[in-house]
Amino acid sequence: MPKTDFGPPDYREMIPPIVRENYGKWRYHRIPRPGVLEHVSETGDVLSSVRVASPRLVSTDFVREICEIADKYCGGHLRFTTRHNIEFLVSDREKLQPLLDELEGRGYLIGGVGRAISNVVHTQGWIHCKSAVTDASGLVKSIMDELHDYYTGKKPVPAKLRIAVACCVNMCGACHCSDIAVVGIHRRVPRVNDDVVSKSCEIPSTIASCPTGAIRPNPKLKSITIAPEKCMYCGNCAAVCPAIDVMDPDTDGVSIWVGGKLSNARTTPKFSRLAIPYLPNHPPRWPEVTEAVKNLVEVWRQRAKPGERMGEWIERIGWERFFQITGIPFTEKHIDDFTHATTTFRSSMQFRI
Amino acid sequence: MPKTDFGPPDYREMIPPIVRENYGKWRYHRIPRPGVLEHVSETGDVLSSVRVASPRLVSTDFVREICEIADKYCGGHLRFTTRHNIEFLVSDREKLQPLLDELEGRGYLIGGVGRAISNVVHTQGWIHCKSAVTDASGLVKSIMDELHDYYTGKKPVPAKLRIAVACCVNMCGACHCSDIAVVGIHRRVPRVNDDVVSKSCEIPSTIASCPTGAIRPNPKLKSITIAPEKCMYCGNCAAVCPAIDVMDPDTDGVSIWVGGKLSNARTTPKFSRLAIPYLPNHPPRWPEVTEAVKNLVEVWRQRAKPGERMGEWIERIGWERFFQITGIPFTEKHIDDFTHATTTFRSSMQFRI
Amino acid sequence: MDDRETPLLDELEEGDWPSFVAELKRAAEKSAMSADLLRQIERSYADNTGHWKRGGIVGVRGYGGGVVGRYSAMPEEFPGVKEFHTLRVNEPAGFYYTTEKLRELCDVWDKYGSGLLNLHGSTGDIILLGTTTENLQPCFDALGEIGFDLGGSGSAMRTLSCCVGQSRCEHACIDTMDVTHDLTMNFQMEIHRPAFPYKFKIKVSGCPNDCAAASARSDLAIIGVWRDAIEIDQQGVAEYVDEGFDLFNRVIRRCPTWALDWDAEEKRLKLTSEDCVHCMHCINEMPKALRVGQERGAAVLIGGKAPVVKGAMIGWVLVPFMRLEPPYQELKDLIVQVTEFWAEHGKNRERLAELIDRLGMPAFLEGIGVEPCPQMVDAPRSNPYLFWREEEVKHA
Amino acid sequence: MDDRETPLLDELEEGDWPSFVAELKRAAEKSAMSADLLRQIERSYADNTGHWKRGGIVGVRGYGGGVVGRYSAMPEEFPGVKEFHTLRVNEPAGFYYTTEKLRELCDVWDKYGSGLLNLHGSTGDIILLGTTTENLQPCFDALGEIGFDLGGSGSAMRTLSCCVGQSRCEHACIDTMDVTHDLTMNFQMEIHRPAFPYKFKIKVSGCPNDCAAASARSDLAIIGVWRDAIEIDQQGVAEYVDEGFDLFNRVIRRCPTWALDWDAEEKRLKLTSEDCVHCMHCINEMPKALRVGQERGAAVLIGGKAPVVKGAMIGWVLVPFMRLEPPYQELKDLIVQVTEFWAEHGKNRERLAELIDRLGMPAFLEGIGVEPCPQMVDAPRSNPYLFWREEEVKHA
Ligand code: SRM
Ligand code: SRM
Ligand code: SRM
Ligand code: SRM
Ligand code: SF4
Ligand code: SF4
Ligand code: SF4
Ligand code: SF4
Ligand code: SF4
Ligand code: SF4
Ligand code: SF4
Ligand code: SF4
Repeated sequence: MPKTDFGPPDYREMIPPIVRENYGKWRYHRIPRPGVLEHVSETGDVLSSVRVASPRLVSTDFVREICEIADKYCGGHLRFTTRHNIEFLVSDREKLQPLLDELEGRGYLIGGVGRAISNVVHTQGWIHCKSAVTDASGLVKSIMDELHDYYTGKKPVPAKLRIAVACCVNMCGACHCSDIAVVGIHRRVPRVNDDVVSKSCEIPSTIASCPTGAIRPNPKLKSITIAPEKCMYCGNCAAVCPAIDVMDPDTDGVSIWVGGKLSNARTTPKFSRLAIPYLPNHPPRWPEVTEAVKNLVEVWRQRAKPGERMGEWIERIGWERFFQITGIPFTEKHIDDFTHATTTFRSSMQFRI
Repeated sequence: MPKTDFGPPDYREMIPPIVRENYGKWRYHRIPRPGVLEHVSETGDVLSSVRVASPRLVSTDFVREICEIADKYCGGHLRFTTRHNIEFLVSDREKLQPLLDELEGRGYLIGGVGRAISNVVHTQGWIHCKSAVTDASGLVKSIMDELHDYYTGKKPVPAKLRIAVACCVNMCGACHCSDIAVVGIHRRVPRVNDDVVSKSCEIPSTIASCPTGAIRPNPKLKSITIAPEKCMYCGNCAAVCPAIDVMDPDTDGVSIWVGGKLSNARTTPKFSRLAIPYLPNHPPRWPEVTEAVKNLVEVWRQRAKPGERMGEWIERIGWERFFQITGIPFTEKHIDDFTHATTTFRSSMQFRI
Repeated sequence: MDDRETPLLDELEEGDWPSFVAELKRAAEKSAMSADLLRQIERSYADNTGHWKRGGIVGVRGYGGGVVGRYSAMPEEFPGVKEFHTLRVNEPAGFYYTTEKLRELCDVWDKYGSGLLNLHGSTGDIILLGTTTENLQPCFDALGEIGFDLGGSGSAMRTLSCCVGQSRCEHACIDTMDVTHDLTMNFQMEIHRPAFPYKFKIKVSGCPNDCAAASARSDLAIIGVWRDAIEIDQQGVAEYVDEGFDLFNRVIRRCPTWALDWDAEEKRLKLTSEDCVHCMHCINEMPKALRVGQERGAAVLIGGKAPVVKGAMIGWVLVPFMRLEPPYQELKDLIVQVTEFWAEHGKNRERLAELIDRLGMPAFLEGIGVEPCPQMVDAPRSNPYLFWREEEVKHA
Repeated sequence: MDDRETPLLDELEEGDWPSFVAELKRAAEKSAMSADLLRQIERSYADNTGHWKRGGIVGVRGYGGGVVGRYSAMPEEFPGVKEFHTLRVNEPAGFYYTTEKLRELCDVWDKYGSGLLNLHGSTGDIILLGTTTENLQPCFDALGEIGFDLGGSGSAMRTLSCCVGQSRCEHACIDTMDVTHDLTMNFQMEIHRPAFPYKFKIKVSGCPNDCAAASARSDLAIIGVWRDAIEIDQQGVAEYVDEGFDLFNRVIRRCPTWALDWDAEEKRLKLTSEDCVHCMHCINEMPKALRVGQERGAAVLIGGKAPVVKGAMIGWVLVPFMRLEPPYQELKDLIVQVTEFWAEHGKNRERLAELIDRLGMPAFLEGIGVEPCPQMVDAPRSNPYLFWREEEVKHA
C-alpha cells in the first residue's frame, strides 16, 4: 500500500520564527511605503512583509530565484497571498532596505498593499483548460502592463481594487464578487453531434445541466435538441456531455463586470454587475479589453472619494450616472432576465433623471 | 339603448371654490393642531382641512349627516382621503373652531394627520366577500378602539403609521406594503369535491392557479389532486374552482406583518414582513390580535427616533433585535421558501450576535 | 330590530372608534336587506366563518362588469340577503363631492339597495353594498340620471384613483385629478367591458410620497416627479435653523444620497442636485423653504400587485420621466401599447408583472417599443446568462 | 528554442508586469513538454481558441481525485503535451513555505513534470501543471517523500484554504491556519475520495474582511467574528484626531449602523455596541486604537459558489457565532451534518446552495438539526405562503 492521506506540510514547520513567537500577538500594522506592511506585536517585535507581484504561472527556476532571495533576507521563509502575490517576511530591520533594493534591481514589482490594485486572480485559460474561451494569463499580462503603476503605488487609487479574469462563465475564482471582472463568454448556440450523444452522454444529466431549460430530449435520434431562443450559451451542457461543442473562435468574446466586493467593511458583499456585454477576443494584447478596463479604473480613480471601492462609488453616484460617465451604452442585456430578475427591477422613485 | 360610458362626475364640478381658485397654486402647509391641515396658497388664501375618522362601511344616514355638517361649515363640499377618512374643507377661518366643536360634540374623531396612526385600509370580510377568512371591519374596530389616541394625537407617535387589514391573502389593499398588516390565513389543505370539479371546473386553469405547483390532474376522476406537502393554503385554487373548499373555522386564523411602506421618503418602498405567523380568529374582539398590534405599536413608539417609520426603525435596530425586543419567537416560518427566497438570506457578516 | 339578536356584534358598538355595527343597525332600521345582513354577520361571528356563496355573474345592460354578484349561502335563514350584489360606482377624481351629489346618491341607494355603502373601496370606487338582481338595472339607470357611472370589475381596466394632487397639495408635479379623469373618460370601453387576461389597475400620485399608494397596487402607476433642482428659499431654511430645527439629524443625515449640506457660515443649504433622487424627504420636512423643481412630469411604474400568484410586487420603473400635458397622448399611447402586448401574450389570470416575469423584461420592452434605460433597474444583471440576437453576432 | 516560433506570445514578454511567457520559455528550455506547450499556446493565440481535448480520468493509486487529466487535441503537432495532466497538491495552511520545502518540490517537478506550476490555484492548491499519465504515480510517490499530499478534485471535498490569520494579522478572531490544517487532516477521506454529489469547498477567514474570499467561493465558509464590544483605546483615538484624521467622514459617517459617535469635549469615541454589526471598517481605519473584542469565535456561512447552474451565490449565515477551540468538534459535527444531508438529498452536480434552494431553507435546517435564527435572513419572508405541520394545527 502506498502512503496516502498524510495531508499537507504542517504550517507550524513552515512559518518563520518571528511568526511562531508572535502568533496571535500582533497588535497593529502600518504601511511605511507602498508594498510593505509593518506588523507590530505586543511583544515589541516588528515584522516587515514585502509584497511582490507574481505571474502565478511560474517555472521552477522562478521559484528557486525567490527562494534564493528569501534565504538571503528572510531566514529561508516566504509566503504567498490569497491573491498569488509573494510575500518576503523580514524580521531583521537591517535587511529591509537591501531586500527592497535587490528586488527592484531584479525588476520585481513591489506593491499591492493598502489602497492599491493588487494582483489579478485568474484561471487557466488556453494554458490548461478545455473550457477556456480566452486566455487568462495573456489578458492579465495585457491589463497589468497598463495598470502596474497602481500596483506599485506610483499612482495612488482611492481604495483597494480587485480585478479578476476568468476564461469562461464557470468563473474559477471570485470573479462574481470583484471590483472588475473580465469573463470569457460564448454567443452562439452549441452544436450537438447526435451520434456521439447517443453513445457517450447521459441525457438526463445533460438536460438538467441547462440553467434555462433549453435542452429537450430528442428520442428519435436518441439525442437532445437545444431550443435556440432559450439558450444563453453558458456551455454547461458541453461540460457534461462531450458531444456538445460550444466553442466558436469567431463569435466568442469577453465581457466586463464591475462593482463586486467581498469584505464586509461598510457595505455588505456585492456581486459584480454587467458593464460591457461583449468585447472581441483579440490576442495577444486584447486592446479593446485593456482599454475598457483602463477606462473603468480611471473614471473611478478620478471620481471616487477616499476609501470608496468601485461598487460603493457606483452605488453612491447611481448606475444611471455610471453609464453616462463611462460612456458605456446601457442595453437590454444589462437588464436581468434570469430567475430572480424581478428583484433587480427598480421598485422605487429613487433614481436620477 | 341605455346611456353608457359617460364616466364619473367631473371633479371640476365637485371641488369647492377655494380649490378651483388655488388649483396648482398651493405654497406650503402646516398642522396647527392634530387632525387639521392648513394649506397656504400663493394667492394668500388659506384652506383648512379637518380630517375625521370614518368606519368606511357607512349608512346613507351617516352620509347625510356629514353632508349636513359640510353644508354648515364648508359651503357644501367635502372629500374623502385615499385612506377613507373624511375631510371637511374650510375656507372661512371663522368657521374652523365651530366645526371642530360640533364634530367633537357629535363624537367624531378628528385626527390622522401628520405623525399619527391614520385610518385602517381594509377589505370586505364577512360583510360581503366569499373568500373572507375573518372579518375586516370587526378587526379594524377592535384594533382602533385601542389605538384611537394615536389617531387623534392625544398620544404622539414618532411617524406616520399605516395599518391595513385584509381578510385573505388576496390582500385587497396595500397590505403588503403597510407598517402593520393584519391578514387572514388558512392553514389546512383545501378539500376537493371531485364530482363538482369534473362538472364545473376548468382543470388547466385550476392547476395554473397554484403558486407552488401543488395541484396535479387526477385523470381517473376527471378531477385534480392536491399534494399536501406542497400546498400552503393560499386558496387561489378555490377562487378559480368552486369545487375546492379552503375554509376551515377551526384552523383558519390571522397573521401579522410589519415594516412595509410606500413613500419614497428617505428609504425606498418596502414590503411588509412576517412578524407573527398565526393568531386565533376570535370575534367579536380578537383579543390576541389586538394585543399583538398594540405591542408592536408600543415597542416602536417608545424606541423609534422622531420621523422613523416602523420598517425604518426595524432596519436600523436589525431584525435580530426586533424579535428580541417584541418577544416574538423567530421560527422556520419566518424564513422565506418561495421563489426568491435565496435573495432574502443573509449574505454578509453584518449582523448582531 | 331587537338588540338581543346580535349580542356579538353589539360588543362592537362599544369603544371610541366609529362603529360599523352602528351603521349596519342604522341601515337595518330602514332596510330589510340590511337587517338580514346584520343577522347573517352575527351568525358569521358566532360560527367563525363567512356565509356567502361563490359564483354568479350579474350585471347591467351594455356593461360587462361593475357589479359583483353575491348570494347568501343561507338564503332561507336570511332571505334579505339571498341576492346581495354590490355596484362599483366610479368615484369623481380626488374623492371630492358636493353634498348635493352625495345626497342624490343616498336617495337612489335607499330606493334600490341596502342603504349601506363603502366610501370608498380599496380601488377607489364608491361601493354600493347589496342589492337584488332585479334592482340592478333600475338602480344603474337612476345612477345614470344623477351622473354616476359604474367602475370596473373582472378582467377589465379598473376604476382609476389618485391623490389630491394640485387641488390641495403643494408638492404635486402633475395634475393628478385631471389625468385620472381624462384617462377614465378615454378608457371607458376598457373599464366597462372586460377583455383583458385579468384585472388592470391604474393609479396616479402627484409626487414620490405616493399618497395614492399607486406603486403597490397598480399594474400601471403614474407618479409625479421633477428633474431640475429643488427650489431652495435660503431665507426660509435659515428661519427653520434659527428656530432650532435640527437640520443635520432631521434632514441632511437622512437624505438617502447625502445630496445636502449646510454651510453654517454662509447660512446656506447646499444641494448637489445631480445626487438628488427626488425622495421628497427634505421637502416634506421643510415645506416652507423647499419646493419641487420646475421641470415637472411623471414616471410610469408597472407591475404593482398583491401576492397571488407569483408574489406581491411594487411597481417597476418603465418610463423615468414623461411630460404630462393634456391630452396626455404619449401616456395614452403607452397604456395602449402595454395592455395590447399583455392582452396578446398574457395567459388567463396572468397579471402584467407575471407576464413580464415569464417573458423577461427585455422581451417586454422590445414588444412595446420602449428603449432600455438604467433607471429601470437597481443594478444591472449579475449572472452571465445573456442572450444575443443572430444579427448582433457576426460570424465569419 | 527559436524565438520566431512564437511571435504572438513574444509580444507578451514586453511590458513591466511579470510575464508568464518568460516563465513558459524558461521551462521550455529544460522541458520538451513545456516547449510543446509554448507552441500549442502560440497556436491558440493564432487560432483564437484552446486546443485541449475533453474527458479522460487519470489518477494515482488509492486516490479518487487530485489529478486533472488533460490531453492535447493536436497530439501530432504537439506531442509533448499529448498527455498534460495537472496534480493538485495541497498547500500548507496560510501559504507559508520554507525555501527548503519549495526547492524539494521544484526538484520533484523538474524530474517528473513540465517544470511549470501555479502558486497557487484559485482553490488554494499548488498546481503542478502538466505531466504524463506514466509519470503520475512516481511523481506522487516522490511528493509523498517530501511531505506533499494531493488536494481535492471532482465531486469531493476540496482543498481548504485560509487567510494569514493570527500568524500575521491583528484582526484574526480565530486561528485560521490551525482550523484549516485540522479540518484538512480530519477530512482526508472526503478530500481524496470523491463521494459527494458535486464539489464541496471550505475556506477560512479570520475576520469579516474575508481576505480568503471565503464567502464567495466556499460551500461552507468559516469567518471569524467577536461578540462583545470593540476595544477602544481612547488615547489612541485622540491621537488620530489630533493628527488631523477626519474621524467624522472617514469613520463615523461610514459605519453602516451609525454605532459610533465622537464626543468632542471629552475626546471620547462612543460606541453603541448593540448597534455594531462587526463590519470591521472602524478597526481597519484606526488599527492602532481599535481592536476586535475579546469574546471571539466564528460564523459559518453556507452556499457560496460561482454562477453555474442556478446563479452565483454569496454564502448565507447558518451559524452566527460558534466558539472555535481545538479539536473543533462542534464545527466538524456541523460539517458532517451538512455534507451528509447534501449527500443524501443532492442530485448529481447539485451544489449545496442549489439543494437548499430546491428544498427550502426550513427543510434544510430541520434536516441538519439547526434552529432557525433571525441572523439567517436579511428580513423575514414577505409572501404569505407559509407551511404548517399537521401537529401544529390543532383541529377540533
Ligand atoms: C495578505 C492577505 C491575506 C492572506 O492570507 O494572503 C491580506 C492581508 C491583509 N488584509 Fe486583506 N488580505 C488579503 C486578501 C484580501 C481579500 C481577498 C481577495 O482580494 O481576493 C479581501 C476581500 C476583497 C474584497 O472585499 O473584494 C481583503 C479585504 C481586506 C480589507 C477590506 C477592504 C475594504 O475596505 O473593502 C481590509 C481592510 C483594509 O484594507 O483596510 C484588509 C486588510 C488586510 C490587512 C491590513 C490585515 C492586517 O492587518 O494584516 C492585511 C494587509 C492588507 C493589504 O494588503 O493592504 N483586507 N483582503 C491577502 C492579500 C492579497 C493580495 O495579495 O493582495
Ligand atoms: C389626504 C392624502 C391624499 C389624498 O388624496 O387623500 C394625503 C395627504 C398628504 N400627504 Fe400623504 N396623504 C394621503 C395618503 C398617503 C399615503 C397612502 C396611504 O397611506 O395609503 C402615503 C404612503 C404611505 C406609506 O408610505 O406607506 C402617504 C405618504 C405621505 C408622506 C411620506 C411619509 C413618510 O415619511 O414616509 C408624506 C410626507 C410627510 O408626511 O412628511 C405625505 C404628505 C402629505 C401631505 C402633507 C401633503 C401636503 O402637503 O398636502 C398631506 C397631508 C399629510 C397628512 O395627512 O399628514 N404623505 N400619504 C391621504 C391621506 C390618507 C389618510 O387619510 O391618512
Ligand atoms: C371591494 C374590494 C375590497 C374592499 O373592501 O375595498 C375588493 C374585493 C374583492 N377582491 Fe380585491 N377588492 C378590492 C380591491 C383590491 C385591491 C386594491 C386596489 O385595487 O387598489 C387589490 C390589491 C391590488 C391588486 O389588484 O393586486 C385587490 C386584490 C385582489 C386579488 C388578488 C389579485 C392578485 O393578482 O394578486 C383578488 C383575487 C382574484 O382576482 O381572484 C381579489 C378579488 C376580490 C374579490 C372579487 C374576491 C371574489 O372573487 O369574491 C372581492 C369581492 C368582494 C366583494 O364581495 O365585494 N382582489 N383587490 C376592493 C375593490 C373596491 C373598489 O372597487 O374600489
Ligand atoms: C485550476 C482552477 C483554476 C485556476 O487556474 O486556479 C480551476 C480549474 C477548473 N475548474 Fe474551477 N478551478 C479552480 C477553482 C475554482 C473556483 C475557486 C475556488 O475554488 O475557490 C471556482 C468558484 C467557486 C465555486 O466552486 O463555485 C471554480 C468553479 C468551477 C466551476 C463552476 C462550479 C459551479 O458550481 O458554478 C466548474 C464547472 C464544473 O465543475 O464543471 C469548474 C471546473 C473547472 C475545471 C475542472 C473544468 C474542466 O472540467 O476542465 C477546470 C480545470 C482546468 C484545468 O485543466 O486545470 N470550476 N473553480 C482552480 C482550482 C485550483 C486549485 O485547486 O487550487
Ligand atoms: S474559468 Fe472556465 S475555462 Fe477558465 S479554468 Fe475555470 S472552467 Fe476552465
Ligand atoms: S449552452 Fe447553456 S444555455 Fe445553452 S443549451 Fe447548453 S446549458 Fe443550456
Ligand atoms: S382580502 Fe380576500 S376576503 Fe377580503 S375582500 Fe379581498 S378577496 Fe375578499
Ligand atoms: S390552496 Fe393554494 S397552495 Fe394549496 S393547492 Fe390551492 S392554490 Fe395551491
Ligand atoms: S402624493 Fe405628493 S402630490 Fe399627492 S397628495 Fe401626496 S404629497 Fe401631495
Ligand atoms: S429630495 Fe430626498 S434625495 Fe433629494 S435632496 Fe431632498 S432628501 Fe435628498
Ligand atoms: S480576514 Fe481578517 S484576520 Fe484574516 S488576514 Fe484579513 S484582516 Fe486579517
Ligand atoms: S465595526 Fe463597523 S459596524 Fe461596528 S462600530 Fe465599527 S464601523 Fe460600525
